[in-house]
Amino acid sequence: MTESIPDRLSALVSAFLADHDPRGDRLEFLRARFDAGLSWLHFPEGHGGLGVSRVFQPAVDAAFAAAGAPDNRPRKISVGLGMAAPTLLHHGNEAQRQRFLRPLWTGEEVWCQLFSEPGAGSDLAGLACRAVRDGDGWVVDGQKVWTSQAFGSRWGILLARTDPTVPKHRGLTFFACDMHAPGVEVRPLRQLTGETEFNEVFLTGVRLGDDLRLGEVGDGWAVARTTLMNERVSIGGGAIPREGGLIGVLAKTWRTRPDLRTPGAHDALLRAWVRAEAIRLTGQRVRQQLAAGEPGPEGSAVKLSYAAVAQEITGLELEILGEQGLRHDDWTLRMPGAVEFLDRSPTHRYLRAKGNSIEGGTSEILRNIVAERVLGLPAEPRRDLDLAWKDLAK
Amino acid sequence: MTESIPDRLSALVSAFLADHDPRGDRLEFLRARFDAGLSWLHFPEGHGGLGVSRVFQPAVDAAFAAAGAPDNRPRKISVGLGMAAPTLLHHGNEAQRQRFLRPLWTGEEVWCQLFSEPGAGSDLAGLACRAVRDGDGWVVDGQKVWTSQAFGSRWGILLARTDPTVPKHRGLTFFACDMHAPGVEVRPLRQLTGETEFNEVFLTGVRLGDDLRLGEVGDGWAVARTTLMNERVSIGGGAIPREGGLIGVLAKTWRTRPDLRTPGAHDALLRAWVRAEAIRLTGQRVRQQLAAGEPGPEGSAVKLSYAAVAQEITGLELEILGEQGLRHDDWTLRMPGAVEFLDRSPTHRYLRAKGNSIEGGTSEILRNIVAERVLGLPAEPRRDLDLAWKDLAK
Amino acid sequence: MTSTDLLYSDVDVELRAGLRAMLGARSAWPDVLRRTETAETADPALWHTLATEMELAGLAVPEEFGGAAAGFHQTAVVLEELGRAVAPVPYLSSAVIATAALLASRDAELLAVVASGEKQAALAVPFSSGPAAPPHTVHADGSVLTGTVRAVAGGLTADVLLVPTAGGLFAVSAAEAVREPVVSLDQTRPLADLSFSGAYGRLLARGDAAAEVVVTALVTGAALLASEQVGVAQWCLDTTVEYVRERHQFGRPIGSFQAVKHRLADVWVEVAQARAVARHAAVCAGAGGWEAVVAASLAQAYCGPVAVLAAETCVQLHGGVGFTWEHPAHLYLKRAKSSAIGLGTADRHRAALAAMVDLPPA
Amino acid sequence: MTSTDLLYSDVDVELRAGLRAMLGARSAWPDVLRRTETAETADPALWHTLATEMELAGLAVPEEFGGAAAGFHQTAVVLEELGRAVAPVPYLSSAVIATAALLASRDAELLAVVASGEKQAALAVPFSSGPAAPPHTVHADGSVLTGTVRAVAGGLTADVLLVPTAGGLFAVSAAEAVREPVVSLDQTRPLADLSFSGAYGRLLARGDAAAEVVVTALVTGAALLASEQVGVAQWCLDTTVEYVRERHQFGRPIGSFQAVKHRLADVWVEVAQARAVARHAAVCAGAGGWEAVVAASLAQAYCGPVAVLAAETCVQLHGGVGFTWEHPAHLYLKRAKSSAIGLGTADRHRAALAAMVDLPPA
Repeated sequence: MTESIPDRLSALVSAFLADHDPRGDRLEFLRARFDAGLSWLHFPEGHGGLGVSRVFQPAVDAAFAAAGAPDNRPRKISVGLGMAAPTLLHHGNEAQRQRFLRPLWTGEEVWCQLFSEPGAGSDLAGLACRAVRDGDGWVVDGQKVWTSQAFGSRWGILLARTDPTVPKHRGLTFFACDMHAPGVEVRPLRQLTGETEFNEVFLTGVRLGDDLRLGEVGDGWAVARTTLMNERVSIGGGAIPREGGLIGVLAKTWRTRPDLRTPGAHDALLRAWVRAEAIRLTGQRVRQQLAAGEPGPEGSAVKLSYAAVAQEITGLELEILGEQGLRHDDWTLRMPGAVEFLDRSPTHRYLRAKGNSIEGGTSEILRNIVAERVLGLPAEPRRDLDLAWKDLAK
Repeated sequence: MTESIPDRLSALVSAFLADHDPRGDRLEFLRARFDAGLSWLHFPEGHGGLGVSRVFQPAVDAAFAAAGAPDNRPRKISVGLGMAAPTLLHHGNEAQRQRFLRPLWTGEEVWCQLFSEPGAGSDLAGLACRAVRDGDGWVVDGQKVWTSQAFGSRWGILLARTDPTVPKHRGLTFFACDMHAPGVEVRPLRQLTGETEFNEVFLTGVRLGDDLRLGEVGDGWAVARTTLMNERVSIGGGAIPREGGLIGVLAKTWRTRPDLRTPGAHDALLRAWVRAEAIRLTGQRVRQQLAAGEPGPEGSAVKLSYAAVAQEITGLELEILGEQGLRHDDWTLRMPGAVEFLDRSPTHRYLRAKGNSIEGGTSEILRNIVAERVLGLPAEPRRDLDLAWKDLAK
Repeated sequence: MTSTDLLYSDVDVELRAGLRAMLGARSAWPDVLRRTETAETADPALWHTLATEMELAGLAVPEEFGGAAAGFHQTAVVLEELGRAVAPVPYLSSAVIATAALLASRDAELLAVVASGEKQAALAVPFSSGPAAPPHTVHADGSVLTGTVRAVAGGLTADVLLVPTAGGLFAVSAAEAVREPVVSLDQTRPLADLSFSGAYGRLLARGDAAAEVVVTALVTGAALLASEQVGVAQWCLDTTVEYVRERHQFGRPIGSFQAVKHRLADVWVEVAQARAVARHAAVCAGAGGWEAVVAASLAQAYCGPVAVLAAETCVQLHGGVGFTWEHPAHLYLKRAKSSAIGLGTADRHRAALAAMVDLPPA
Repeated sequence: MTSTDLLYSDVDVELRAGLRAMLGARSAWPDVLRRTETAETADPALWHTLATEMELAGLAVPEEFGGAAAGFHQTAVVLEELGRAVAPVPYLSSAVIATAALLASRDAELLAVVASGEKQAALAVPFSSGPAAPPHTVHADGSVLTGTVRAVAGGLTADVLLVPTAGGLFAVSAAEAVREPVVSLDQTRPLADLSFSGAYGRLLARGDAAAEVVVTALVTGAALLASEQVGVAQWCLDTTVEYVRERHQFGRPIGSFQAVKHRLADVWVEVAQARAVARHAAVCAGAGGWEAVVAASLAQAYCGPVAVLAAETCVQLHGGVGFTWEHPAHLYLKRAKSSAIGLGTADRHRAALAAMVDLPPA
């Protein structure tokens, strides 16, 4: 009788923990866990995994956590885990995987994303950053924007144009950009909240070896699709309880401040509450679908709806607060920590929520995707697909 | 010192009334008024007018009404007055104006509109109804739809395709269609309210003399634009008091039925009330602009908003009514009278209001027009303007 | 609160396929439309097939009472399909609302005949009732009932009427009532005004128990109606998507215009969410308890407006043709709008939620 | 009720052109943005030009008090332009609200110095007050005032504070108050927390008269704020239209995408209607009486949300760049949102309207 996968995994974890002290050297422990294939289970053996389904991951992670083992600070290295790693796995060569995956997973090397540009947001494939062959390497010139954690990153996943004379999707190439290379300059980008969550990255004559190219020359778009598809998968998020998140904050204000209540605000609050609950249940259903191995497109519904309701709730909160809603906490320029969404003033929430319908794909683009890929509606007539990039109106 | 126009008009009306008994034969009186140039003042002399601005029209009409003179039942002949007449004036030849304008204005000959087709609604210029040269006349075959009063009409303004081999806007020709001609068949079209306000008109081998052609062959689109522009002008409507129309009906229900009130419905009612009042004031401003000789595009705002608020109010009314909102008055197929909007059941209002965002140009098309003509936003890329009509995807 | 299972089981999928095929063959929309103009607005043959042959009347009823013991979450699948077909059968009123009342009042005998589909039952309250029980309009003098109830769903064809009075809940033979058909907005769900003048009633429950039976029935109805609304909304979305893919204007399918695409994407989002909410309500309705009441009000606060949005969008994006009698869109519009009033408007359910989740009014 | 004249006169048009040119030269958005990060968030030089050189502080004040006697409907044009420029000057607080209070209390002397622009005045109430007068938080012992008022618009730079108390409305020299600047959402309209501890006040009105003065001032402010909101909304619309015409993605201007076009068409509709509503309120504010109160609440119920919609649309359709500090969109977003709270939220004004037009709550 064959052992079940969960049993086998459980045995592997136990054996590993018997051999490695979870309270010992953090990095040593993480490297060993990677080498044992217990990092990302669905990765192949030799690359931190065992080639089994990712549905078993939560149990393994839980077992390590229960033993007091260090984690790899997944929030801090989310670009690496969510985007760079699958891209390296699918499009990197063996040397690249060996070079990059382990320090990526252990967090020794942080990755950032160098995709968007001032002139290429929704239309990412229209980007202008150039990479020109130079001997056995490349020279990169251009400007990237909306890069989180560019300051602490060792590597960046970079999409650059290597051939402007062909249609836009065909002239791109994908690189791992050395963020320590001369000519890489990072500048914080201030947003309407006053903070800087993101950066601009200026690339001026940056030399990259050809060994940093991922995938074939001109194949950058296909490589980037892998990256972006994995970004979308990771956005779903975990289970939240009723009144988790923004609606809970507003509900609490409502309960504790009877002086602020008005009949009109009451109905608006209830509408938002109902909508937030509908989104929560939809998220629950999405996770059940994933767990059942039947992922559905409803994650897109959650992202669209969440952006709208977050804006609705935070706007309503200010109106309910009245005089207090006119006051901000602090306009000082600073780099925010991980999650300050609920700790800052209501005005900060209101402003920050405006980004929800822009970042990670605007709501407009997402509606296009739903209409075409989910509903099967025909694409608009397009002129930009066949023209050489250099001839496109910009 | 020259006499002012109002004084001169007032004198003309007095003189006319001295010569013609307003209580005498109705038609004789109306014909004489036409011949005196006191019908539509802005029309040229000889065609029922005096070539003066239409701002003087209300005073003249009021003077006739005060004297107890018969009117030409303008509501019944609105297609003739609003659409056919300006088209005849601008594009008809002298013989056509002489033939058609007087009986049109007196109401002796009612006109209907033969533009829309099942396959050509928003895209009117894509219509398929064919008119083929046959000796010194034309033979028309096709189907028209959404024709009001087709049954009582003597003439129809007809847009037909005379050349399918050129781009769609260039192959159209405009006719006055003899509704008594053999091959004209009118069928009532039932709508979701159960009634038939409109008709389908089937044209099968209908022979029309070339003297019924308005404008040049192939110039039909330019002619139709005159027609449609005049339709748009006439949509503005007159002054309404606060709580005139649908919101007044709902407000009355609210005041008289305290048992139906809920807090949520109260805020929804107030939102609708505010919106209705905003529309009313905007309409007032549009009329003031017109009176000042500076017409603005805000009439389009009123049409768009009115359709939305009418649907909102009638939907809310049913919800407030609860049990009564589940009951309809009558599903019998019948042809409604002029204005039954406020006399029928609330369910009828709810259903009929669905037409407000479709008839006279859908709200979608109207938003396009606002975006392009008012805001100056660029047109979408189009493929249908240069292809021969016969080669268009349908 | 553990997470409810919001997915469809294999049995659900099979049930759905069978029903859809049957309804397509037996009650396609032209049949439904034609029937709205006849005297017999409900379809007795279709009911017989559904209730008796397919044995769906007792789907949620335990085996001891002759039911299939499948639970309300499976009844919900039936309602999705009936909504999708705007089927003129009193399934919601008999197999859900009246059945829930009989389950709550533990009337084995009546439950068995209703679960078998042999007889139809209807709770004699206005269809607009909810989420609170409506005021009593029938008076019981011992077991003799007098009074009137307006706009009762399923009241026209029910064999047994379950009549709430201050003196308790009574089962009354329909033969003892005068039934006046209502000219209803939604002719596919016939309503009737019922009058009793000295009708004999058999007492099912009295006092607080009777009140609780009525509330349980209304809550179950509200929870399950949400699935019907999802079915209505899904049909409207699917039909509109199909239409805008085919309909050409300006030389291209109107579904390629971005404003149309975005509007339908928004409807899809709403329907996707309504489905999660309706599934949650159906599962909770089976489990009972406090969360069933919350979930039912949540479902009516959310799903009713979604069905109306989908139906109104369907009419609008069909343009002129959606405004005609000959196109089925209006059947769905009328069903959606009257269902949004049925068993309590979203507004009233929001107010009920406010009380339940401690968000007090001003 | 005769129809109010909702058009702009030739004088209005001229006034607008002059103001727009001046503001463009003296207070372009980079200047405004820079100033939000300085200690002096209001612009004293700009105020001097506006109030004194252009003689606009007394625009609505009769000649007998040294004003231009042009009426509030012309003041509204000034506010449209100040809104359009998110100009950091206390025009609304001094030349409208405080001036309306002084007009109502018929204080000739103070009116004259305020109308001349020589001194700024501010009504010491929270900017969020309205449509009803706020509770008194300052106590008057004879003419000695003690207490605190939070978030007073124009309070930071006013020379004279008009302080409502239960004992009447007092004029207080700003030197007698402790003024704490508020870190406000809208840094272009500085707010201040004011504290009085034994400040001397000169009585302007007492009892019912004092209460009426405050209400008149708040009503006038609400009516005129609507024009500022129209100015904000129009800038947002114009700027977004310009941007989407220039910004290319997918090889075409994003303004050629139908979803963008329709969204902007909808904003245009709202702004067109807000303009009619705001004009009506401004004309009525000059005429006074019952309709002035109705029109002011209507204006805040409608125009506040329109400015927020326009500003939020502006941010969204600018995409990432609209989310940055370096683009002016956020100045307008912050002004729009705080103005929607200022002088009473739309919600509170709807409730006020309900009472005025006999649409009682449940």
